Amino acid sequence: MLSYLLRRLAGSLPVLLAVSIFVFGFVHALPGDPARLQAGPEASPAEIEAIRADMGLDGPIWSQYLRWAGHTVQGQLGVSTKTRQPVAQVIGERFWPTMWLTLVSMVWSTVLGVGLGVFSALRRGSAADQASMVVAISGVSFPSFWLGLLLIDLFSVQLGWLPTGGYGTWQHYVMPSFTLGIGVAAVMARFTRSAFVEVAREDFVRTARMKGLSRSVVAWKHTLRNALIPVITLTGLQFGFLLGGAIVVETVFSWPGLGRLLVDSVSFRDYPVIQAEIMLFSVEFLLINLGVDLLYAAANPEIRLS
Amino acid sequence: MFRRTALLALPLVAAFTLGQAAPVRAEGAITIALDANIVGLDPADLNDNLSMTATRTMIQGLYGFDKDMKMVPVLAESTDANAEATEFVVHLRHGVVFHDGAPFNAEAVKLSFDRARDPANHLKRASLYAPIKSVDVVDEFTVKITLNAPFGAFINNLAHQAFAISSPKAIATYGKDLGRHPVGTGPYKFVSWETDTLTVAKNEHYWKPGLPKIDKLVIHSTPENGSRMAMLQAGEAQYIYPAPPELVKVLEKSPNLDVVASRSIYARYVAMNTLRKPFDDKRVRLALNYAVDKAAYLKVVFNGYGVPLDSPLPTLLPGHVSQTPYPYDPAKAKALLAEAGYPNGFETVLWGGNSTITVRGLQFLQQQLAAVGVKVSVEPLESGVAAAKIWNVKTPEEATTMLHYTGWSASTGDADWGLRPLLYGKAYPPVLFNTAYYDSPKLDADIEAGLTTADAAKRLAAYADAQAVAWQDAPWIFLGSDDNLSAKAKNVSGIYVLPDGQMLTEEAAIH
Amino acid sequence: MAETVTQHPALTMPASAGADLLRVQGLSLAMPGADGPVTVVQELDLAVRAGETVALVGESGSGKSVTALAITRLLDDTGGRITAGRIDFTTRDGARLDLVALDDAAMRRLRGAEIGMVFQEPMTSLNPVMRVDEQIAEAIRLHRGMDDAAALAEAKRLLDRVRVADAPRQLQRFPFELSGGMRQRVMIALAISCRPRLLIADEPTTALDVTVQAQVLRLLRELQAEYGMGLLFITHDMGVVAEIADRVAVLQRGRCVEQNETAALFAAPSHAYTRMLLDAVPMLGALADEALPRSFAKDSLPQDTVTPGAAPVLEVRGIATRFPVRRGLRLRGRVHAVEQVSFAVRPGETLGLVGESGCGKSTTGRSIVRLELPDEGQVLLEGTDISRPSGADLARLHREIQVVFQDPYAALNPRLTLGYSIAEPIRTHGLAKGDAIEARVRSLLADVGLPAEFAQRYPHELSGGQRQRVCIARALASEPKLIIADEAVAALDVSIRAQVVNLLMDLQRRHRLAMLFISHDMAVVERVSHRVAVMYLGQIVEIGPRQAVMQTPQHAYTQRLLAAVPIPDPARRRALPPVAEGEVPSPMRRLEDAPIVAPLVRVGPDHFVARHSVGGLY
Amino acid sequence: MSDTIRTPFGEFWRRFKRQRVALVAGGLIVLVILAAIAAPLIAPYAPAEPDYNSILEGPSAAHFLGTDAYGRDVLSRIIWGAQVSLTVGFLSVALGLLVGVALGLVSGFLGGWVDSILMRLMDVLLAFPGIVLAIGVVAVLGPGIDNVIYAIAVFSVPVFARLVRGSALALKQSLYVQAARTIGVRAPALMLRHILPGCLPAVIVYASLRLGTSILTAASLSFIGLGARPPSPEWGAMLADGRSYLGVADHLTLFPGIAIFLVVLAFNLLGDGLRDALDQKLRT
Repeated sequence: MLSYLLRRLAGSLPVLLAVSIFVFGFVHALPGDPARLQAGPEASPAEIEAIRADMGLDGPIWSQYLRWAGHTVQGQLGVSTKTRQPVAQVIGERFWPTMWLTLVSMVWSTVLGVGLGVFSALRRGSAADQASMVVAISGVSFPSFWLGLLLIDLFSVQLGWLPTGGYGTWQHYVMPSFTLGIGVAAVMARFTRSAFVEVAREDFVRTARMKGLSRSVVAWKHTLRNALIPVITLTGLQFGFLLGGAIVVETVFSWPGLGRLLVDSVSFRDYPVIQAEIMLFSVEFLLINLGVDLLYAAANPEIRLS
Repeated sequence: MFRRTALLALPLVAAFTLGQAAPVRAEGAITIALDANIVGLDPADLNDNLSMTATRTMIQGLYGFDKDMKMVPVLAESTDANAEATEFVVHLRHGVVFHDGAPFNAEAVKLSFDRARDPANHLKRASLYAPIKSVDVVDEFTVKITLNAPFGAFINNLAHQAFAISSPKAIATYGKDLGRHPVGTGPYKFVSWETDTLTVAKNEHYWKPGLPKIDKLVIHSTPENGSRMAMLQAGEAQYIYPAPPELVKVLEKSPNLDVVASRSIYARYVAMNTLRKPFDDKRVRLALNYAVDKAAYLKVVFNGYGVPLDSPLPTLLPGHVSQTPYPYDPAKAKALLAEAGYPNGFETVLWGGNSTITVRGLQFLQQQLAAVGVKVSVEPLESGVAAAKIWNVKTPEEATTMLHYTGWSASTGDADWGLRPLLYGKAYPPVLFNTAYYDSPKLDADIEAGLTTADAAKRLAAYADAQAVAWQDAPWIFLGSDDNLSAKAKNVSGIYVLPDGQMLTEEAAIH
Repeated sequence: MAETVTQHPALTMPASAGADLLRVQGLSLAMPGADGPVTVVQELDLAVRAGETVALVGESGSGKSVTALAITRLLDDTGGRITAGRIDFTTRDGARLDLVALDDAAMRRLRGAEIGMVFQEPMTSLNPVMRVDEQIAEAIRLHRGMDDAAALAEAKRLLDRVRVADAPRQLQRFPFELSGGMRQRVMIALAISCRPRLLIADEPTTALDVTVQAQVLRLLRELQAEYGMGLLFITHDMGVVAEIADRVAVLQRGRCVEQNETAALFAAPSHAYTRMLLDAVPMLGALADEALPRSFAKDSLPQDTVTPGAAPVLEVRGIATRFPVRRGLRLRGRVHAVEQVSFAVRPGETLGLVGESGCGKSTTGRSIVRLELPDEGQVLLEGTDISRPSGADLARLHREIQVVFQDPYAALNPRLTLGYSIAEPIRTHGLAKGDAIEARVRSLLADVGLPAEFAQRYPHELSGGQRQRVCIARALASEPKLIIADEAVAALDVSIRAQVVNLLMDLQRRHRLAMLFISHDMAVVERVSHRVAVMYLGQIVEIGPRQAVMQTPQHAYTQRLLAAVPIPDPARRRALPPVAEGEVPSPMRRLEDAPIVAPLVRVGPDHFVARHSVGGLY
Repeated sequence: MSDTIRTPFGEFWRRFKRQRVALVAGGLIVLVILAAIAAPLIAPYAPAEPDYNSILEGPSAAHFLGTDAYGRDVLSRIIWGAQVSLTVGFLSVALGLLVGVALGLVSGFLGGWVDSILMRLMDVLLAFPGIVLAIGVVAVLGPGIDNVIYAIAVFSVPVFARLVRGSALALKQSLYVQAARTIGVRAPALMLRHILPGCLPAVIVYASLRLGTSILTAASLSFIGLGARPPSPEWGAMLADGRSYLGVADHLTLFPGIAIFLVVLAFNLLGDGLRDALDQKLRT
């Protein structure tokens, strides 16, 4: 197990290396001069040059990369060119809000999505099935910023039940996690439904029925456990994408998260923050993939034991 | 749907009680929602209005502005300048202490200024300090500032927030981290700054008696217009700025809210690249000025909140002189275009920012110019791209700017900074912002004249001439000066938006 | 106990009515089809008495499995419907219930408790994510009201009963960790866990190797006698019927065409279809007295197609194909799928390559056509070594050697017309152009007995036998010298199987084709082969003239294999087939543990046998 | 055995016909496409024609869906906008599909180091937050609908590549591909004639679902100021613009919002229907 983990982590190093080169190249290919943006409109060319050197943006690009990569490996992420805060702190402050929001959204949407998927699968082809799938699919068909603004208007402005935005108490989570999770719930519902329908045709389901088990025991004990195995992969993927920062939702609900930070950093060409943040996403992505594989193995003895 | 979500969220509540509690609505606390993030809290290292507004709550300078943006002494009592405008002796206010207990005196001023202007510190506002040759302590409450060259508008510079004075103790303690630990003499003391939220609390030992009137002030950044509006409507914020002009109607409907509109020193214009065809032809530039309906511009883009520009300088800027307006006259515009050899108009590119309200302006201009046959392709530029395409071009020949829709507010509140960066012949990018690539010897001479004297009358005359020259040459399509629009809860008073967009919160009160 | 089985229960059981455990009357079933419900079983009458074994026989699509589902009422779950008839079942406490009228709750009390069922696919019939113990205990708890511990103890007892070695450990395993035979034993343990009165076994041995099949059949007979169950045995294999059934019902397209005591039915089939079925069944030993193969056709001639002394078309010299078994990045071992295999095939000759699943016979065929790349050895095509082929060699290989695969549906691209598929080798090798291609396709279709208009059709529009004919036509398109038939008739119904075998033999006559006939079916191999090679654990353990190998098998494995083949003749039913317990060991070995391979020893004219240990056998 | 010859398409259609919801969705999409094509004929006003005398008017007889901040007719803009939004959807998906399918096919078919490198590359693309990638593309190439299309296409590439690689791997092992190999069919023909068609059902299903996502992504890009250039009546841009007037002129968001919602919903429902009709495993 431990050796598996180590091997997997070692295996992701090339990907991280590739990402780092890609990120660095990407960031430096963006038009716009961070020194200029940092210096502000009223700075002189000489000042800009000085700032450029200060940012480590002098010298050939490869040496800049090596310097950055070297520092990053040592855990030195540098200082935000925008706020002069240490990058670790900038990102650290916004990591948990995004993480919590993602977690909450994933939890409710997975529970609801899987439930709806099973509900539909058990009634495959019926009007209830079709209706619940149309409802589910509606969830992925909303432009999220519109949905968010409508929710704010209804629940905050008109009814005064929920705060318009920000981060803190559980009330703050309701609308953003709904807006964020509704699409996930929809995808989950569809996926669970088809996975469930597929598993329900397997021979072992018939075997279970032949034991004299009722349809619902068969569905929840035998079918669902198998149907959830592919769902795990999807959950991981969705989780990864959400952690990547739900830029739109974070903007609408003034959520102090990584997505907004990224957009802000890009428009300010805050190289250290952009680079560190995307590297963070990549690491998260890889870790989630690893977690998914472990979970997958836990759910699937065939993988676990081979 | 909502109920279900809430129920699902319930078991998780325990996990989220970390972080701050629900917005405080206790008496004596005011939340202001602004449209951008605070970048830092070191006044010498800032170039955005919002962060400067934030520092103004805590850190004060020798001079400042009142709510009409009239310059007023703050930590200075008075200043004596020599006739050449090279030496300024400032007499300081007595009995003022910083939040951390350090006394305010000439040493503090010198230390703060010297730190800010030291190139080794790489502070963003070092350029404003560039004219200073030396800062000398005369006695405990007198400072002498010597300049490299005559600079008539220097006292205006002192009113700039970049000249605000931080505690010497804090400078020594925090060094480079000063921007995270602001300590000044202002009405509020720093409490916390986390991601979107700055919290400051009443300075019990403020030198102005009776102020401040509230216990706590929170500045919250909420970039999305609708969300900011919603905060005000839901009572989570008591003051928002800017208030989206198009939503004034909504605010007016609410019995508890007030819309506050005040004139600004913003000048909105379209710079035409005068080095390039067809804008090298004055007739074309005039034609475009006749082609745009300024009243409609203000109505469509700013919901009518604003006044047409009648000079390169907005009305509120000292030294402003009204010129004869270019009325909306598409026929005349067409005639001028025909005269310049473009009877069927021409095609060109219009650049601008990519914020909603800027894009609205771009679209409007596109429509107006289309009516006289000028086909404009609109390119809203993301800020980094704009920096690369507009500001970072090394030579005028390299510049691909054609039409550039932009706005300017002179942060020093002086005519010099309203004209020089934009129209001076030596102010082409990347030095400054003359994106019209306008070069008039006459205007250049006026600007230099205004710079080299502290004599108010001479300066006014020079700037009056400069305005007339620029107006007649029309390197810009002169558009308008939009109002600063904010909105507040009716029971809140004492918060003012200055014409340049910064805010005063010293007198903030809640009833 | 063994004594009870040696008697034929059917002959001793009084045929009195009243004693019927299960009586199906006028049963008609419908399944949903593309254009509405389709009747799949019509007016079926059937009875099973306690202690009696009734075989329900028919080819695919005859409605036998659907009937089983109808009796268990699992048909409801598939969308099928009982449209007419009744199914009377006598419960343990003597109540006589019409299962058709029962609701799901009542039916659930019978399923598992009074009616057990063993399904065809042991690989997929157990829940892959549940341990074996829980899968068995679940039913025991439900119907026998035992607590967890008692249920687990009972599960262990059952596994012991179905002769699963090391039951306590197997109980802790997941299904995928068990071999097919083991899984089927678990399924049987599950089915009998509540001592049902009726056991339905739906093709329970079809997916198993012949030696394992023999073991499972014996087990079923034992259990039936022990519990006095009625056994409804569904199969397509007349050999198995002869081995196990007391009475037989023959289904043809949903109708029961004949029902009789097994002995009587085999002795004097009254219906033409039954006769046809019986005729088509290859009986091992049918050609015991003949040297040459002979097709199933009515008046077939000996297949005298080999020119003595002709140079071989194909010669395989010591090929070895191994698959690395990795765990992570480390090589943990190898599957020695093919190990030092050598043989030759002459023009017009059929070499039968037999063995059980996993013995490497298919890999041998695939290694010849380079679907797998052999690690060692040479493949010679008409004397040219093509084991490291140039482009031209490769083209020649693909032209001269063609493969007919087991599954004719999967072997044809479902998105291409049959004409295109048949023409593909012609185009690829540039053998004809323009209209000539079409003409060639038409003549190839005619060759395999299909109408020319099939060229326009798609694979799914054809029956299995027709598809296999198309595959054969495609194989012939490049005018090959050798055809590798890789279980080419295994997936076909018995009647079709005979036809396709006849076709292949006919084509061999006409085109002097050499054939490598890979099969697990000894009886078919006996029909088609001039020579036979027996593979076991990747090696050829015996090779020689067909008559010599089959009549005088020298290797222990060959003997065991032949002994396990069920004989479709109830008169020759063995009391207890002399089957060895245990299963074929795995060909996967650790790196350092390479198998021993020694040259074969000559034991007769052209007859060679391994005298070294192969998986413990000599 | 039926006598009518059933082509694979015929088979598909036979099954698809039973998907009522998907049929309705498909019908709606066809209607919208027709409306988009016929925009010059059916739109009552020119889409970019301002009328400063009737700004922000609600729905009326003259303007069925009201007017926007420049007095432009919302209905006309929605009709014309269908052209833009559908173009964004179709082109971006087509582009992502072409590149992704090609990469996935090669990757899955060739395997080995080519596969490793290509798939690691796709991992990198996936790990990269999509919107940032879009910001990058738009920043480098400049604003405008064409660049929005490229940006969205980039998101789709890794997804299609993975999808097709998976199918290609499976099909490579399929008996009919092996059969074709034993016949001597060469690699390009194997890939294009035997493997690619087998991947297509999944690709078609996914493309349909992806179309909806693309239209939504374009809207999100408009929301963060990187969308279509004005005065393009792209629905997302209309919605993003209109949000400023929530509370004053709700019709500015309501109608484009409904348009996006319905079309995206229709593509999703169509995709689901296609899946049910094309997926071998779900066949009844």
